[in-house]
Amino acid sequence: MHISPVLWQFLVKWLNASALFPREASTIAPYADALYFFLLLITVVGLALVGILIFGFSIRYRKEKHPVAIQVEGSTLLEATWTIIPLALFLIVFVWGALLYFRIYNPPTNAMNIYVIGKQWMWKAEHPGGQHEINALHVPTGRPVQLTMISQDVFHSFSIPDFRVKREVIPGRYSTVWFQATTPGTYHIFCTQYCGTNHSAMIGEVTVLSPDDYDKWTQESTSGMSLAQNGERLFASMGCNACHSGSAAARGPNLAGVYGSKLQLTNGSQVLVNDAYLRDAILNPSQHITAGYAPIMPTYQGQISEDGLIDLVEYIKAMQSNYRVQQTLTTSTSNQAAPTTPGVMKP
Amino acid sequence: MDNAIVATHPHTHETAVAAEHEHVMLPQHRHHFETKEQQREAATFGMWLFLLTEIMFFGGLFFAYLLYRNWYHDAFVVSSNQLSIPLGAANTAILITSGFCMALGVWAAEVQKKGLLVLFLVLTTVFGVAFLGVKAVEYHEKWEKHHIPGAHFDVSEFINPQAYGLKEKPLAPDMAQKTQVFFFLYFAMTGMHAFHMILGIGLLFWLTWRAHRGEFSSGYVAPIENFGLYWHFVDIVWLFLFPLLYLINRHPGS
Amino acid sequence: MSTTSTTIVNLPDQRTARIPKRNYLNNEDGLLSWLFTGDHKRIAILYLISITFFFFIGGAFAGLIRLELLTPQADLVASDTYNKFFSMHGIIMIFLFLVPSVPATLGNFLIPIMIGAKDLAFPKVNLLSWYLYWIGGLFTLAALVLGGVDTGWTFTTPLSTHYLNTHVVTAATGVFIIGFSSIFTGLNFIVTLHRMRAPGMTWFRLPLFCWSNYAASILMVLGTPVLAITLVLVALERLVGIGVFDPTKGGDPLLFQHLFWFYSHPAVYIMILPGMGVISEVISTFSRKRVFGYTAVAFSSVAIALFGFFVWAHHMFIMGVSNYSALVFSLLTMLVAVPSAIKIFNWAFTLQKGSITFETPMLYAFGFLGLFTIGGMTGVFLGALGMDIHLTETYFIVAHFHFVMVGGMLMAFLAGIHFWWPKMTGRMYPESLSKLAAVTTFIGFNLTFLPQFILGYLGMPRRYHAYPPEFQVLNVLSTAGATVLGIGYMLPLLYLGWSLKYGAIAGNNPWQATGLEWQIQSPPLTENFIETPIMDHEAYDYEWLAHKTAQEVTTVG
Amino acid sequence: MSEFHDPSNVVNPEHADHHIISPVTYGIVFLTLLVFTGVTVGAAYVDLGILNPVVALAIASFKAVVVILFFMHVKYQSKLIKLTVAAGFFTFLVLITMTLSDYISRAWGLW
Repeated sequence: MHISPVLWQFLVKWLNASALFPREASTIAPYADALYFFLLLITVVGLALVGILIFGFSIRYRKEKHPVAIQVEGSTLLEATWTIIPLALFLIVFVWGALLYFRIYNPPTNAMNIYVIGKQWMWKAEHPGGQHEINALHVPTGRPVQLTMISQDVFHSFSIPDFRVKREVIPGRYSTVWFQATTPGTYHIFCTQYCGTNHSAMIGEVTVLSPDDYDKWTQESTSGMSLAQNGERLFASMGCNACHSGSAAARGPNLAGVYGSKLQLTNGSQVLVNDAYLRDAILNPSQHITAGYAPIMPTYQGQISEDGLIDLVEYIKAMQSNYRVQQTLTTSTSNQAAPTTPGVMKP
Repeated sequence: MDNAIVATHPHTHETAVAAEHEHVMLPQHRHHFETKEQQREAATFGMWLFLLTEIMFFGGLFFAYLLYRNWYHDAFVVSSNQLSIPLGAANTAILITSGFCMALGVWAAEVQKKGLLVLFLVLTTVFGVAFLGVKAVEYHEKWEKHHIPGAHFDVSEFINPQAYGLKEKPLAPDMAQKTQVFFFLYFAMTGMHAFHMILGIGLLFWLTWRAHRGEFSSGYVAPIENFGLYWHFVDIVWLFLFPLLYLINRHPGS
Repeated sequence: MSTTSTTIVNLPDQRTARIPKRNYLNNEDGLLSWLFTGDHKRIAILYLISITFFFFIGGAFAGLIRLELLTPQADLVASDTYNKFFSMHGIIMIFLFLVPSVPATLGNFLIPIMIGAKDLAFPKVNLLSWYLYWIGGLFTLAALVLGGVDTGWTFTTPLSTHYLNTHVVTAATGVFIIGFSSIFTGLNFIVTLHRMRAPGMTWFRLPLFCWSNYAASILMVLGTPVLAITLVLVALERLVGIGVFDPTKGGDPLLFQHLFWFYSHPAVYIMILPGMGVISEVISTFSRKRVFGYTAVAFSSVAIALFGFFVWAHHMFIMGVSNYSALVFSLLTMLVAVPSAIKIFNWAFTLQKGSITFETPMLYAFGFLGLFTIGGMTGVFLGALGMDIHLTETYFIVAHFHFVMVGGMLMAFLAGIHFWWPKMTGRMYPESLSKLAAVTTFIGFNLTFLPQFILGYLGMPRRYHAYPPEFQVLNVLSTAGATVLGIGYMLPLLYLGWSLKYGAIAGNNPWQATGLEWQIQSPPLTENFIETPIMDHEAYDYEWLAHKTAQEVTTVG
Repeated sequence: MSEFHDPSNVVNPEHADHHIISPVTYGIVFLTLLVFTGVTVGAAYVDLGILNPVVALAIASFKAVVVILFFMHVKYQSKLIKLTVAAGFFTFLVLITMTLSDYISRAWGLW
């Protein structure tokens, strides 16, 4: 028997790639799949029920068998049945889905943080230790990883199907997602929100490494400057240290140890200082004036790139004392470059 | 509704059917209504449904205003102070007067007084045009002050009010940029409103002409009534725009 | 299956049937008499021709999309071109085909007749809405001819406002104008149903087709203007550079999403509800039985319309709406799924104790039941918060809404066209060929879109020009299915066109249905009824029909 | 009822007789509107804190209701029209409240 080579190729491909489900490569994946199978079960049962009713009635009451229709008005009992049972099922699905949602979108507090910037049409990942990746992401197994993501231009969406996680990457605001990879290997990263011409080229690979391999990778691929160090340079070159020097007479509030604290603002509200707050306070300072300070800070909207903002946020995050800020101030007044020696590192 | 209407209602089955057969021979528009009353109510109801779409149309803008006013309250306060309350209040009065004339016009049509109807329609038009005139003056002032959003928009007045002889507190530069959001919404909302006014005035010319020809002098008043609904709706939009844009942002704490 | 022919041949009026001398088609002659007509039936025909035209344009784009996706590489067209394909496919299919499909054609034709009126309340507004449809359609075509638009049908900001260099404003103007066409259609239906009902035609004697169109009309009137203002803002942002949706100027891009989906989610119900009305009519007629639970089906339409306004943010679960409102919107989404389930079971139980035959419309209706069940249930997948994270923006969602829109709505539309074709034209189409088309469509549809569910769960994102090679097999299946589906859609075009001239004369009531529209001549008179009918029986009263037929047989035959 | 031919929907609760409002009523409404315009302008100059917008919007709503009831004849219209008007404002409120529910509860928000 002769099978055309094209068809043969196709059949081979079919057999090799007949996966019906993506791999389960994160701790969340089994939870997502469980709900998926439950929903699939309801669908199949529902479809079977409707099918049996339709075909059963069609055979039993077809015209040859049942030439005269018997008029029936309806039945409150039946109506109630097919109102309440689907409603109950849907409510179960709702609760289950909500639990899963909070599991996926609430990162554990000990998660390691990686920044992701989406832009037309690439993903930039920035590790706090100064590893920069484009359309790639290296993560270790067994550790929760939180991604703090922002877009430089339009809406993007960061999706790793094998981890069952996805989150919109929005311009002007951090969004987060987290996962804990379980199996070493490489997995697809997709941009799933349509973002212009090369939307389908905005893909990448996440490489999951064992903790040892990951440490090796970290050391090999660092750029030599951590994000916080970049931030320190930027902090000095933008002149932030002039006001945020930490001294008692400074015009801006002390930033050492501010991350994670609660701030009292002039408008009377209290805020938790997190990444989003720091970013917004740099861009829209007047809406975030710490109590006791004057609204004199200029806006840096349009002057710092998202990478720069991430560096600054990382720097402020890690800042424990103002010693180096004041050092920088004195050195920069004596017209020297900012120090490049590794200093403040994220714990 | 009280059932007494049934007794007083002039249209009986017989007259309706008689009128009906006449129409089958001579198919003319609106042949499909059986009675005038049915046609009048259908027209009113249709007009109201159209006004519902208008509510939702402006609804989107009102929501945007509500959101950004709360986000950028300080900017909204100072930019709102740039608007002239006397002009706004005068315009409100003008528009209410125009609406009053329109209501009287509807009455004149209903009691079939052709001369009065034409007079009130003309008055409605005059006050409508006056409203647009005042609006044009206000827009012109915004143009001169560089308060029209876009490339020429200038925030220096809000950053450094003393230099312009204003008593406002200066805005931080980032907040001053947000005044553009206010002015954009100001122009979008009043512009959309003015656009409806212009459409309405165009319709008024047409209706005045028809009224002058005596088309509404024999009990057929649906166009006048329905246009009245439209005109009053446009008034109502302004009744909300005036306080939102001119009045409620006068005090920083509000 | 062989009984079907007997239905048509054995009826009293079939053998003696002639095309009536005077009817709405030949009442006046000449193109102008069509273009300036106030007759709802003629406007319905104008709409039918127009939406068919746009359906095949949109379908051609679908074909091109599937052709490109045959191979994993981006090799047929450039990425920009591909993006324009799916954008035009979406804009044309949604705004120019699905939204007006059943209401503007079948609804326009049938609602006045079903309620015993001579026309819609505002015939001129009705004609105006057809012209608006075409003006909007021409703007869309202009955007297409001038070089296309690649925003996707969702016009997402800031992509559409600041990052694309295509004819966004032209296309948005088109959609804006079509929106008003749809508003006027809805407005006309609501007024007509309230004000023009014949004596005795109470609300609960209305055919369910009227109920579902009424519900859809409410959505059209209240939802569409929000889309209109949103598009105005998008156009202003593009043209003048204001920043309501621009984060760099202090705007919020999510506000666009809120306003857009406030219309575009109810729009989904605008599309599907009239189709559900068709299914009620068809299933009742071919099982010769009153629709099971008439009031439940009627009220479920209204419930869908009402709840439809409260669920829009489920399109935004992963876009950063707050967790709390995500919860609320997810819960409400689960509630809106219930009325659809009620309808499905009521239709299934309508068959019980009926006397069922399997004419073409019934086959399409069965197709609808199966496909809509799948489409509806997969909607629950997407409404469940945690599941939505993985499934949204993938081919799963593409498959889901094609099951609802194409599997549901288009099947219902074709069921309706085949059901009322004899009434609209006075002629029958070839029975076996039309059944073949129904089966072909069903098979082709499943082959096209079932693999897409799997693709979606595997993670293939939507709107992808190129994709990883491991997805190819399923994509090839899908493209193969699309070919079959395309043939399934071409067939009716051919044989329905053929039937206009050569089809058997249908007679007044070929299906022995109970609706008022079947009691008048086919094609109807311009004024529909010589005398205003008086409704003295319930909807779907087959005993009344049998009695009436018996009377006619004794007097005439 | 079903046999009674009722082309004008006279016995229909959706029907209301055509009521002609007298110019005197219009005059009173007109004066009310002018007076309240004055009141709302006056209130704007007084610093009432959070109550400023509340007062202004309450007066605006009152004026709108008066216009709707009298100038637009809704007081004398059928229940159907009244319901229609109410439905419009209801949908508007749905748009506002449901969208605000998101903005108010955003953890990152500026509210």
